[in-house]
Amino acid sequence: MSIDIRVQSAAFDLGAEVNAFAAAAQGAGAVVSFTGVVRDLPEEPLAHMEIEHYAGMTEKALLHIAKEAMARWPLVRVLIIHRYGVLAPSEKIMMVATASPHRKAAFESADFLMDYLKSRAPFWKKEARHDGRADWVEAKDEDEAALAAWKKS
Amino acid sequence: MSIDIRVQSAAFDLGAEVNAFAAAAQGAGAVVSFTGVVRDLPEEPLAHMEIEHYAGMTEKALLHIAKEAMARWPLVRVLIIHRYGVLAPSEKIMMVATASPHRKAAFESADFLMDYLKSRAPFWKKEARHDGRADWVEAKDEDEAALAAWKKS
Amino acid sequence: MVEVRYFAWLRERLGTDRETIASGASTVIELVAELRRQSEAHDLVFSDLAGIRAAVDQELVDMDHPIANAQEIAFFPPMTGG
Amino acid sequence: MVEVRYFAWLRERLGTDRETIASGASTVIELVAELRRQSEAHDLVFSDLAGIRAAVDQELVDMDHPIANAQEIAFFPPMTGG
Repeated sequence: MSIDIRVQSAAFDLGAEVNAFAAAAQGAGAVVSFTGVVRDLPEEPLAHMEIEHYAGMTEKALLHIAKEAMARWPLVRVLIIHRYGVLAPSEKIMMVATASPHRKAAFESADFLMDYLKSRAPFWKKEARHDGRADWVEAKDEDEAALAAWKKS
Repeated sequence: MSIDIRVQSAAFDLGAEVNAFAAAAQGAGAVVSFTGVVRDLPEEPLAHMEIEHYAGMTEKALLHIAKEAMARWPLVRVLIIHRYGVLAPSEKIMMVATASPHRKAAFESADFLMDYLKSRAPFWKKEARHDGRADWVEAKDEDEAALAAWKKS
Repeated sequence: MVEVRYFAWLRERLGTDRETIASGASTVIELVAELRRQSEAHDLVFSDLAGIRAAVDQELVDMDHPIANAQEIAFFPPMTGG
Repeated sequence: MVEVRYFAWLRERLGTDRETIASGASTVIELVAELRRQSEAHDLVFSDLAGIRAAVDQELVDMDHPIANAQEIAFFPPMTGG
Protein backbone atom coordinates (compact mmCIF):
# COMPACT_ATOMS: atom_id res chain seq x y z
CA MET A 1 0.00 0.00 0.00
CA SER A 2 1.43 3.31 -1.02
CA ILE A 3 0.12 6.84 -1.37
CA ASP A 4 1.93 9.53 -3.33
CA ILE A 5 0.59 13.10 -3.07
CA ARG A 6 2.22 16.02 -4.83
CA VAL A 7 1.06 19.66 -4.85
CA GLN A 8 3.31 21.70 -7.08
CA SER A 9 3.48 24.70 -9.41
CA ALA A 10 5.80 22.90 -11.84
CA ALA A 11 4.48 20.95 -14.82
CA PHE A 12 4.54 17.14 -14.65
CA ASP A 13 5.06 14.56 -17.39
CA LEU A 14 1.82 12.58 -17.47
CA GLY A 15 3.28 9.72 -19.52
CA ALA A 16 6.37 9.36 -17.34
CA GLU A 17 4.19 9.42 -14.21
CA VAL A 18 1.78 6.78 -15.58
CA ASN A 19 4.66 4.53 -16.62
CA ALA A 20 6.40 4.83 -13.25
CA PHE A 21 3.11 4.30 -11.43
CA ALA A 22 2.26 1.15 -13.41
CA ALA A 23 5.78 -0.23 -13.01
CA ALA A 24 5.61 0.15 -9.24
CA ALA A 25 2.12 -1.33 -8.93
CA GLN A 26 3.27 -4.93 -8.62
CA GLY A 27 0.55 -7.51 -8.93
CA ALA A 28 -2.07 -4.88 -9.65
CA GLY A 29 -3.39 -5.99 -13.05
CA ALA A 30 -5.50 -2.85 -13.51
CA VAL A 31 -4.23 0.72 -13.66
CA VAL A 32 -6.52 3.73 -14.23
CA SER A 33 -5.41 7.32 -14.71
CA PHE A 34 -7.40 10.53 -14.95
CA THR A 35 -5.92 13.79 -16.18
CA GLY A 36 -7.48 17.23 -16.15
CA VAL A 37 -6.32 19.55 -18.91
CA VAL A 38 -6.79 23.34 -19.28
CA ARG A 39 -9.35 23.49 -22.06
CA ASP A 40 -8.28 25.06 -25.30
CA LEU A 41 -11.33 25.85 -27.39
CA PRO A 42 -11.02 28.16 -30.41
CA GLU A 43 -14.57 29.46 -29.84
CA GLU A 44 -13.83 30.36 -26.21
CA PRO A 45 -10.12 31.12 -26.00
CA LEU A 46 -8.46 31.35 -22.59
CA ALA A 47 -5.35 33.45 -22.00
CA HIS A 48 -4.48 31.31 -19.02
CA MET A 49 -5.85 29.61 -15.93
CA GLU A 50 -4.76 30.56 -12.45
CA ILE A 51 -5.11 28.10 -9.62
CA GLU A 52 -5.06 29.24 -6.01
CA HIS A 53 -4.78 26.77 -3.16
CA TYR A 54 -4.60 26.65 0.62
CA ALA A 55 -1.07 25.41 1.26
CA GLY A 56 -1.04 23.00 4.16
CA MET A 57 -4.76 22.20 4.07
CA THR A 58 -4.45 21.01 0.45
CA GLU A 59 -1.95 18.27 1.27
CA LYS A 60 -3.99 17.19 4.31
CA ALA A 61 -7.22 17.04 2.28
CA LEU A 62 -5.63 15.04 -0.56
CA LEU A 63 -4.04 12.59 1.87
CA HIS A 64 -7.39 12.15 3.60
CA ILE A 65 -9.12 11.50 0.26
CA ALA A 66 -6.45 8.99 -0.83
CA LYS A 67 -6.67 7.12 2.49
CA GLU A 68 -10.45 6.97 2.18
CA ALA A 69 -10.10 5.42 -1.30
CA MET A 70 -7.56 2.90 0.04
CA ALA A 71 -10.02 1.95 2.78
CA ARG A 72 -12.93 1.49 0.36
CA TRP A 73 -11.24 -0.43 -2.47
CA PRO A 74 -8.46 -3.04 -2.68
CA LEU A 75 -5.84 -0.64 -4.04
CA VAL A 76 -2.12 -1.24 -4.11
CA ARG A 77 -1.24 2.32 -5.05
CA VAL A 78 -2.70 5.83 -5.32
CA LEU A 79 -1.08 8.87 -6.92
CA ILE A 80 -2.43 12.42 -6.89
CA ILE A 81 -0.58 15.32 -8.51
CA HIS A 82 -2.22 18.77 -8.55
CA ARG A 83 -0.68 21.98 -9.81
CA TYR A 84 -1.28 25.55 -8.69
CA GLY A 85 -0.24 28.90 -10.16
CA VAL A 86 -0.54 30.02 -13.76
CA LEU A 87 -1.26 27.39 -16.43
CA ALA A 88 -1.53 27.86 -20.18
CA PRO A 89 -4.25 26.27 -22.33
CA SER A 90 -3.55 22.56 -23.02
CA GLU A 91 -1.38 22.26 -19.93
CA LYS A 92 -2.19 19.42 -17.55
CA ILE A 93 -3.76 20.66 -14.31
CA MET A 94 -3.70 17.47 -12.32
CA MET A 95 -3.79 13.70 -12.43
CA VAL A 96 -4.86 10.80 -10.28
CA ALA A 97 -3.88 7.17 -10.78
CA THR A 98 -5.09 4.01 -9.05
CA ALA A 99 -3.83 0.43 -9.25
CA SER A 100 -5.80 -2.62 -8.13
CA PRO A 101 -6.06 -6.34 -8.79
CA HIS A 102 -9.62 -5.58 -9.92
CA ARG A 103 -10.62 -3.45 -12.88
CA LYS A 104 -13.85 -2.14 -11.34
CA ALA A 105 -12.00 -1.12 -8.17
CA ALA A 106 -9.42 0.80 -10.20
CA PHE A 107 -12.15 2.64 -12.15
CA GLU A 108 -14.43 3.38 -9.21
CA SER A 109 -11.68 4.58 -6.90
CA ALA A 110 -10.27 6.97 -9.54
CA ASP A 111 -13.78 8.33 -10.13
CA PHE A 112 -14.25 8.68 -6.35
CA LEU A 113 -10.90 10.46 -5.92
CA MET A 114 -11.90 12.97 -8.61
CA ASP A 115 -15.33 13.62 -7.11
CA TYR A 116 -13.87 14.22 -3.66
CA LEU A 117 -10.89 16.20 -4.85
CA LYS A 118 -13.10 18.47 -6.95
CA SER A 119 -15.32 19.58 -4.07
CA ARG A 120 -13.22 18.94 -0.97
CA ALA A 121 -9.61 19.86 -1.79
CA PRO A 122 -8.99 23.61 -1.38
CA PHE A 123 -8.25 24.66 -4.96
CA TRP A 124 -9.89 27.56 -6.78
CA LYS A 125 -9.63 28.14 -10.51
CA LYS A 126 -9.72 31.48 -12.24
CA GLU A 127 -9.99 31.79 -16.01
CA ALA A 128 -8.30 34.79 -17.63
CA ARG A 129 -9.39 35.93 -21.12
CA HIS A 130 -7.35 37.76 -23.70
CA ASP A 131 -9.36 40.96 -23.10
CA GLY A 132 -8.12 41.09 -19.50
CA ARG A 133 -11.34 39.76 -18.00
CA ALA A 134 -10.81 37.06 -15.37
CA ASP A 135 -13.51 35.01 -13.65
CA TRP A 136 -13.46 32.56 -10.82
CA VAL A 137 -14.80 29.21 -11.98
CA GLU A 138 -18.04 28.46 -10.18
CA ALA A 139 -18.62 25.17 -8.43
CA LYS A 140 -21.27 23.04 -10.11
CA ASP A 141 -24.26 21.56 -8.32
CA GLU A 142 -23.59 18.31 -10.18
CA ASP A 143 -20.21 18.06 -8.43
CA GLU A 144 -21.85 18.10 -5.00
CA ALA A 145 -24.42 15.61 -6.27
CA ALA A 146 -21.63 13.29 -7.47
CA LEU A 147 -20.11 13.42 -4.00
CA ALA A 148 -23.40 12.67 -2.29
CA ALA A 149 -23.79 9.55 -4.44
CA TRP A 150 -20.63 8.01 -2.90
CA LYS A 151 -21.99 8.53 0.60
CA LYS A 152 -25.14 6.55 -0.18
CA SER A 153 -23.36 3.55 -1.64
CA MET B 1 -13.91 12.72 -33.49
CA SER B 2 -11.21 10.15 -33.91
CA ILE B 3 -10.86 6.43 -33.22
CA ASP B 4 -7.51 4.66 -33.06
CA ILE B 5 -7.55 0.83 -32.85
CA ARG B 6 -4.37 -1.23 -32.76
CA VAL B 7 -4.07 -5.01 -32.43
CA GLN B 8 -0.43 -6.01 -32.25
CA SER B 9 2.02 -8.53 -30.85
CA ALA B 10 4.62 -5.83 -30.12
CA ALA B 11 4.83 -4.10 -26.76
CA PHE B 12 3.60 -0.51 -26.50
CA ASP B 13 4.82 2.41 -24.38
CA LEU B 14 1.88 3.27 -22.13
CA GLY B 15 3.29 6.65 -21.09
CA ALA B 16 4.12 7.72 -24.63
CA GLU B 17 0.65 6.65 -25.80
CA VAL B 18 -1.11 8.52 -22.99
CA ASN B 19 0.94 11.67 -23.66
CA ALA B 20 0.27 11.56 -27.40
CA PHE B 21 -3.41 10.84 -26.79
CA ALA B 22 -3.82 13.76 -24.37
CA ALA B 23 -1.89 16.12 -26.67
CA ALA B 24 -4.17 15.29 -29.60
CA ALA B 25 -7.39 15.56 -27.58
CA GLN B 26 -7.85 19.27 -28.13
CA GLY B 27 -10.50 20.89 -25.98
CA ALA B 28 -11.13 17.68 -24.11
CA GLY B 29 -10.40 18.70 -20.51
CA ALA B 30 -10.71 15.12 -19.20
CA VAL B 31 -8.58 12.15 -20.22
CA VAL B 32 -8.96 8.67 -18.73
CA SER B 33 -6.75 5.68 -19.40
CA PHE B 34 -7.06 2.05 -18.36
CA THR B 35 -4.21 -0.43 -18.63
CA GLY B 36 -4.31 -4.18 -18.10
CA VAL B 37 -1.08 -5.71 -16.86
CA VAL B 38 -0.02 -9.39 -16.70
CA ARG B 39 -0.18 -10.05 -12.97
CA ASP B 40 3.06 -10.84 -11.24
CA LEU B 41 2.32 -12.30 -7.81
CA PRO B 42 5.09 -14.06 -5.88
CA GLU B 43 2.55 -16.47 -4.32
CA GLU B 44 1.18 -17.47 -7.75
CA PRO B 45 4.01 -17.05 -10.23
CA LEU B 46 3.24 -17.11 -13.95
CA ALA B 47 5.83 -18.19 -16.51
CA HIS B 48 4.00 -16.20 -19.16
CA MET B 49 0.61 -15.37 -20.59
CA GLU B 50 -0.38 -16.31 -24.11
CA ILE B 51 -3.11 -14.39 -25.89
CA GLU B 52 -4.88 -15.84 -28.90
CA HIS B 53 -7.17 -13.73 -31.03
CA TYR B 54 -9.36 -13.97 -34.12
CA ALA B 55 -7.54 -11.78 -36.62
CA GLY B 56 -10.03 -9.81 -38.68
CA MET B 57 -12.93 -10.19 -36.28
CA THR B 58 -10.90 -8.58 -33.47
CA GLU B 59 -10.42 -5.29 -35.32
CA LYS B 60 -14.08 -5.24 -36.37
CA ALA B 61 -15.28 -5.90 -32.81
CA LEU B 62 -13.01 -3.21 -31.31
CA LEU B 63 -14.07 -0.65 -33.90
CA HIS B 64 -17.72 -1.47 -33.22
CA ILE B 65 -17.18 -1.04 -29.45
CA ALA B 66 -15.36 2.28 -29.94
CA LYS B 67 -18.10 3.62 -32.22
CA GLU B 68 -20.74 2.61 -29.69
CA ALA B 69 -18.86 4.57 -26.98
CA MET B 70 -18.60 7.59 -29.29
CA ALA B 71 -22.35 7.41 -29.88
CA ARG B 72 -23.19 7.22 -26.17
CA TRP B 73 -20.84 9.86 -24.74
CA PRO B 74 -19.46 13.20 -25.97
CA LEU B 75 -15.97 11.91 -26.72
CA VAL B 76 -13.38 13.65 -28.84
CA ARG B 77 -11.05 10.67 -29.01
CA VAL B 78 -10.87 6.92 -28.29
CA LEU B 79 -7.78 4.73 -28.33
CA ILE B 80 -7.68 0.95 -27.94
CA ILE B 81 -4.45 -1.04 -28.08
CA HIS B 82 -4.54 -4.80 -27.44
CA ARG B 83 -1.65 -7.22 -27.72
CA TYR B 84 -1.66 -10.89 -28.64
CA GLY B 85 1.03 -13.58 -28.48
CA VAL B 86 3.33 -14.34 -25.56
CA LEU B 87 3.58 -11.80 -22.73
CA ALA B 88 5.80 -11.92 -19.65
CA PRO B 89 4.60 -11.04 -16.13
CA SER B 90 4.39 -7.24 -15.61
CA GLU B 91 4.02 -6.61 -19.34
CA LYS B 92 1.10 -4.44 -20.41
CA ILE B 93 -1.60 -6.45 -22.15
CA MET B 94 -3.76 -3.63 -23.43
CA MET B 95 -4.94 -0.08 -22.87
CA VAL B 96 -7.92 2.09 -23.62
CA ALA B 97 -8.03 5.88 -23.41
CA THR B 98 -10.94 8.29 -23.70
CA ALA B 99 -11.03 12.09 -23.94
CA SER B 100 -14.08 14.22 -23.29
CA PRO B 101 -15.05 17.73 -22.21
CA HIS B 102 -16.76 16.02 -19.24
CA ARG B 103 -15.04 14.02 -16.54
CA LYS B 104 -17.92 11.61 -15.97
CA ALA B 105 -18.16 10.88 -19.70
CA ALA B 106 -14.44 10.09 -19.86
CA PHE B 107 -14.70 7.71 -16.87
CA GLU B 108 -17.92 5.99 -17.89
CA SER B 109 -16.91 5.47 -21.50
CA ALA B 110 -13.55 3.94 -20.54
CA ASP B 111 -15.34 1.62 -18.10
CA PHE B 112 -17.86 0.73 -20.84
CA LEU B 113 -15.10 0.05 -23.39
CA MET B 114 -13.42 -2.34 -20.95
CA ASP B 115 -16.64 -4.19 -20.12
CA TYR B 116 -17.47 -4.67 -23.80
CA LEU B 117 -13.94 -5.48 -24.87
CA LYS B 118 -13.60 -8.09 -22.12
CA SER B 119 -16.61 -10.16 -23.19
CA ARG B 120 -17.13 -9.21 -26.84
CA ALA B 121 -13.72 -8.88 -28.46
CA PRO B 122 -12.33 -12.26 -29.57
CA PHE B 123 -9.31 -12.64 -27.30
CA TRP B 124 -8.52 -15.68 -25.19
CA LYS B 125 -5.89 -15.77 -22.46
CA LYS B 126 -3.86 -18.76 -21.39
CA GLU B 127 -1.70 -18.73 -18.29
CA ALA B 128 1.45 -20.84 -18.34
CA ARG B 129 3.11 -21.88 -15.07
CA HIS B 130 6.73 -22.70 -14.45
CA ASP B 131 5.91 -26.43 -14.06
CA GLY B 132 4.67 -26.54 -17.66
CA ARG B 133 0.99 -26.45 -16.77
CA ALA B 134 -1.04 -24.02 -18.88
CA ASP B 135 -4.71 -23.13 -18.39
CA TRP B 136 -7.15 -21.09 -20.39
CA VAL B 137 -8.47 -18.22 -18.31
CA GLU B 138 -12.18 -18.73 -17.70
CA ALA B 139 -14.68 -15.99 -18.39
CA LYS B 140 -16.28 -14.63 -15.24
CA ASP B 141 -20.03 -14.35 -14.66
CA GLU B 142 -19.41 -10.88 -13.25
CA ASP B 143 -18.06 -9.78 -16.63
CA GLU B 144 -21.31 -10.69 -18.37
CA ALA B 145 -23.22 -9.00 -15.55
CA ALA B 146 -21.17 -5.81 -16.02
CA LEU B 147 -22.09 -5.83 -19.70
CA ALA B 148 -25.77 -6.34 -18.98
CA ALA B 149 -25.75 -3.28 -16.71
CA TRP B 150 -24.84 -1.00 -19.65
CA LYS B 151 -27.80 -2.28 -21.64
CA LYS B 152 -30.24 -1.32 -18.92
CA SER B 153 -28.96 2.21 -18.51
CA MET C 1 -18.58 -25.40 -48.75
CA VAL C 2 -18.09 -23.47 -45.57
CA GLU C 3 -14.93 -22.68 -43.64
CA VAL C 4 -15.18 -23.59 -39.96
CA ARG C 5 -12.67 -22.07 -37.54
CA TYR C 6 -11.78 -23.01 -33.97
CA PHE C 7 -10.07 -21.02 -31.26
CA ALA C 8 -8.57 -21.58 -27.80
CA TRP C 9 -9.42 -24.94 -26.19
CA LEU C 10 -11.69 -25.98 -29.07
CA ARG C 11 -8.74 -25.62 -31.44
CA GLU C 12 -6.51 -27.58 -29.05
CA ARG C 13 -8.96 -30.43 -28.49
CA LEU C 14 -9.76 -30.79 -32.19
CA GLY C 15 -6.09 -30.51 -33.13
CA THR C 16 -6.87 -28.04 -35.92
CA ASP C 17 -7.71 -24.37 -36.26
CA ARG C 18 -9.89 -24.75 -39.36
CA GLU C 19 -11.62 -27.17 -41.67
CA THR C 20 -13.63 -26.78 -44.85
CA ILE C 21 -16.78 -28.84 -44.93
CA ALA C 22 -19.74 -29.42 -47.22
CA SER C 23 -22.76 -28.42 -45.16
CA GLY C 24 -26.50 -28.41 -45.73
CA ALA C 25 -27.11 -26.60 -42.44
CA SER C 26 -29.23 -23.47 -42.45
CA THR C 27 -28.45 -22.38 -38.89
CA VAL C 28 -25.42 -22.50 -36.61
CA ILE C 29 -27.01 -25.14 -34.38
CA GLU C 30 -27.66 -27.34 -37.44
CA LEU C 31 -24.02 -26.99 -38.40
CA VAL C 32 -23.04 -28.04 -34.87
CA ALA C 33 -25.14 -31.22 -35.29
CA GLU C 34 -23.32 -31.99 -38.55
CA LEU C 35 -19.92 -31.30 -36.97
CA ARG C 36 -20.66 -33.66 -34.06
CA ARG C 37 -20.98 -36.50 -36.60
CA GLN C 38 -17.48 -35.75 -37.99
CA SER C 39 -15.53 -37.47 -35.22
CA GLU C 40 -15.58 -38.47 -31.57
CA ALA C 41 -13.45 -35.40 -30.75
CA HIS C 42 -16.00 -33.15 -32.47
CA ASP C 43 -18.85 -34.86 -30.62
CA LEU C 44 -17.11 -34.31 -27.30
CA VAL C 45 -16.13 -30.69 -27.95
CA PHE C 46 -19.70 -29.74 -28.85
CA SER C 47 -21.39 -31.85 -26.15
CA ASP C 48 -21.98 -28.81 -23.90
CA LEU C 49 -22.83 -25.65 -25.82
CA ALA C 50 -23.14 -23.51 -22.68
CA GLY C 51 -19.42 -22.77 -22.86
CA ILE C 52 -19.25 -22.19 -26.62
CA ARG C 53 -19.79 -19.02 -28.63
CA ALA C 54 -20.22 -18.75 -32.41
CA ALA C 55 -19.46 -16.12 -35.01
CA VAL C 56 -20.83 -16.01 -38.55
CA ASP C 57 -18.60 -14.06 -40.91
CA GLN C 58 -16.81 -12.53 -37.91
CA GLU C 59 -19.98 -11.35 -36.15
CA LEU C 60 -20.88 -12.85 -32.79
CA VAL C 61 -24.27 -14.59 -33.12
CA ASP C 62 -26.69 -16.84 -31.24
CA MET C 63 -26.73 -20.57 -31.97
CA ASP C 64 -30.00 -20.33 -33.92
CA HIS C 65 -28.58 -17.70 -36.30
CA PRO C 66 -28.96 -18.45 -40.05
CA ILE C 67 -25.79 -19.21 -41.98
CA ALA C 68 -27.08 -18.74 -45.51
CA ASN C 69 -24.21 -17.70 -47.80
CA ALA C 70 -21.81 -17.42 -44.87
CA GLN C 71 -18.13 -17.71 -45.77
CA GLU C 72 -16.76 -18.46 -42.34
CA ILE C 73 -18.25 -19.87 -39.15
CA ALA C 74 -16.16 -19.78 -35.98
CA PHE C 75 -16.53 -21.54 -32.63
CA PHE C 76 -14.73 -20.53 -29.45
CA PRO C 77 -15.10 -20.24 -25.68
CA PRO C 78 -16.39 -17.06 -23.99
CA MET C 79 -13.90 -14.29 -24.62
CA THR C 80 -11.38 -13.24 -21.99
CA GLY C 81 -9.71 -10.11 -23.35
CA GLY C 82 -8.75 -6.95 -21.52
CA MET D 1 -6.14 36.16 18.95
CA VAL D 2 -7.11 34.14 15.93
CA GLU D 3 -5.69 34.18 12.42
CA VAL D 4 -8.37 34.56 9.77
CA ARG D 5 -7.51 33.63 6.18
CA TYR D 6 -9.29 34.40 2.93
CA PHE D 7 -9.05 32.77 -0.48
CA ALA D 8 -10.20 33.38 -4.05
CA TRP D 9 -12.84 36.10 -4.46
CA LEU D 10 -13.10 36.68 -0.70
CA ARG D 11 -9.40 37.53 -0.63
CA GLU D 12 -9.81 39.81 -3.65
CA ARG D 13 -12.84 41.68 -2.31
CA LEU D 14 -11.31 42.17 1.13
CA GLY D 15 -7.98 43.15 -0.36
CA THR D 16 -6.09 40.89 2.04
CA ASP D 17 -5.35 37.20 2.42
CA ARG D 18 -5.21 37.22 6.24
CA GLU D 19 -5.84 39.22 9.36
CA THR D 20 -5.29 38.58 13.03
CA ILE D 21 -8.20 39.56 15.23
CA ALA D 22 -9.18 39.42 18.86
CA SER D 23 -12.32 37.33 18.96
CA GLY D 24 -14.69 36.19 21.63
CA ALA D 25 -16.58 33.94 19.23
CA SER D 26 -17.17 30.33 20.19
CA THR D 27 -18.40 29.15 16.78
CA VAL D 28 -17.58 29.96 13.16
CA ILE D 29 -20.91 31.71 12.65
CA GLU D 30 -20.24 33.91 15.68
CA LEU D 31 -16.86 34.82 14.22
CA VAL D 32 -18.61 35.73 10.95
CA ALA D 33 -20.89 38.10 12.88
CA GLU D 34 -17.82 39.76 14.44
CA LEU D 35 -16.07 40.01 11.08
CA ARG D 36 -19.11 41.70 9.47
CA ARG D 37 -18.69 44.54 11.96
CA GLN D 38 -15.05 45.07 10.87
CA SER D 39 -15.81 47.01 7.69
CA GLU D 40 -18.36 47.53 4.94
CA ALA D 41 -16.33 45.21 2.70
CA HIS D 42 -16.47 42.48 5.35
CA ASP D 43 -20.20 43.01 5.78
CA LEU D 44 -20.77 42.65 2.05
CA VAL D 45 -18.52 39.62 1.58
CA PHE D 46 -20.31 37.72 4.35
CA SER D 47 -23.82 38.88 3.44
CA ASP D 48 -24.65 35.58 1.70
CA LEU D 49 -23.15 32.55 3.40
CA ALA D 50 -24.60 30.09 0.87
CA GLY D 51 -21.52 30.57 -1.30
CA ILE D 52 -18.96 30.50 1.51
CA ARG D 53 -17.16 27.56 3.10
CA ALA D 54 -15.11 27.58 6.30
CA ALA D 55 -12.16 25.63 7.63
CA VAL D 56 -11.00 25.48 11.24
CA ASP D 57 -7.34 24.59 11.57
CA GLN D 58 -7.35 23.38 7.96
CA GLU D 59 -10.36 21.08 8.36
CA LEU D 60 -13.53 21.85 6.38
CA VAL D 61 -16.36 22.48 8.87
CA ASP D 62 -19.96 23.64 9.08
CA MET D 63 -20.72 27.22 10.09
CA ASP D 64 -21.88 26.20 13.57
CA HIS D 65 -18.59 24.42 14.30
CA PRO D 66 -16.84 25.42 17.56
CA ILE D 67 -13.58 27.33 17.28
CA ALA D 68 -12.28 26.87 20.80
CA ASN D 69 -8.46 27.06 20.78
CA ALA D 70 -8.37 27.20 16.98
CA GLN D 71 -5.20 28.72 15.52
CA GLU D 72 -6.50 29.47 12.04
CA ILE D 73 -9.95 30.00 10.58
CA ALA D 74 -10.29 30.22 6.79
CA PHE D 75 -13.13 31.39 4.56
CA PHE D 76 -13.41 30.65 0.86
CA PRO D 77 -15.87 29.85 -1.94
CA PRO D 78 -16.83 26.25 -2.84
CA MET D 79 -13.76 24.47 -4.14
CA THR D 80 -13.15 23.99 -7.84
CA GLY D 81 -10.13 21.71 -8.11
CA GLY D 82 -9.56 18.82 -10.49
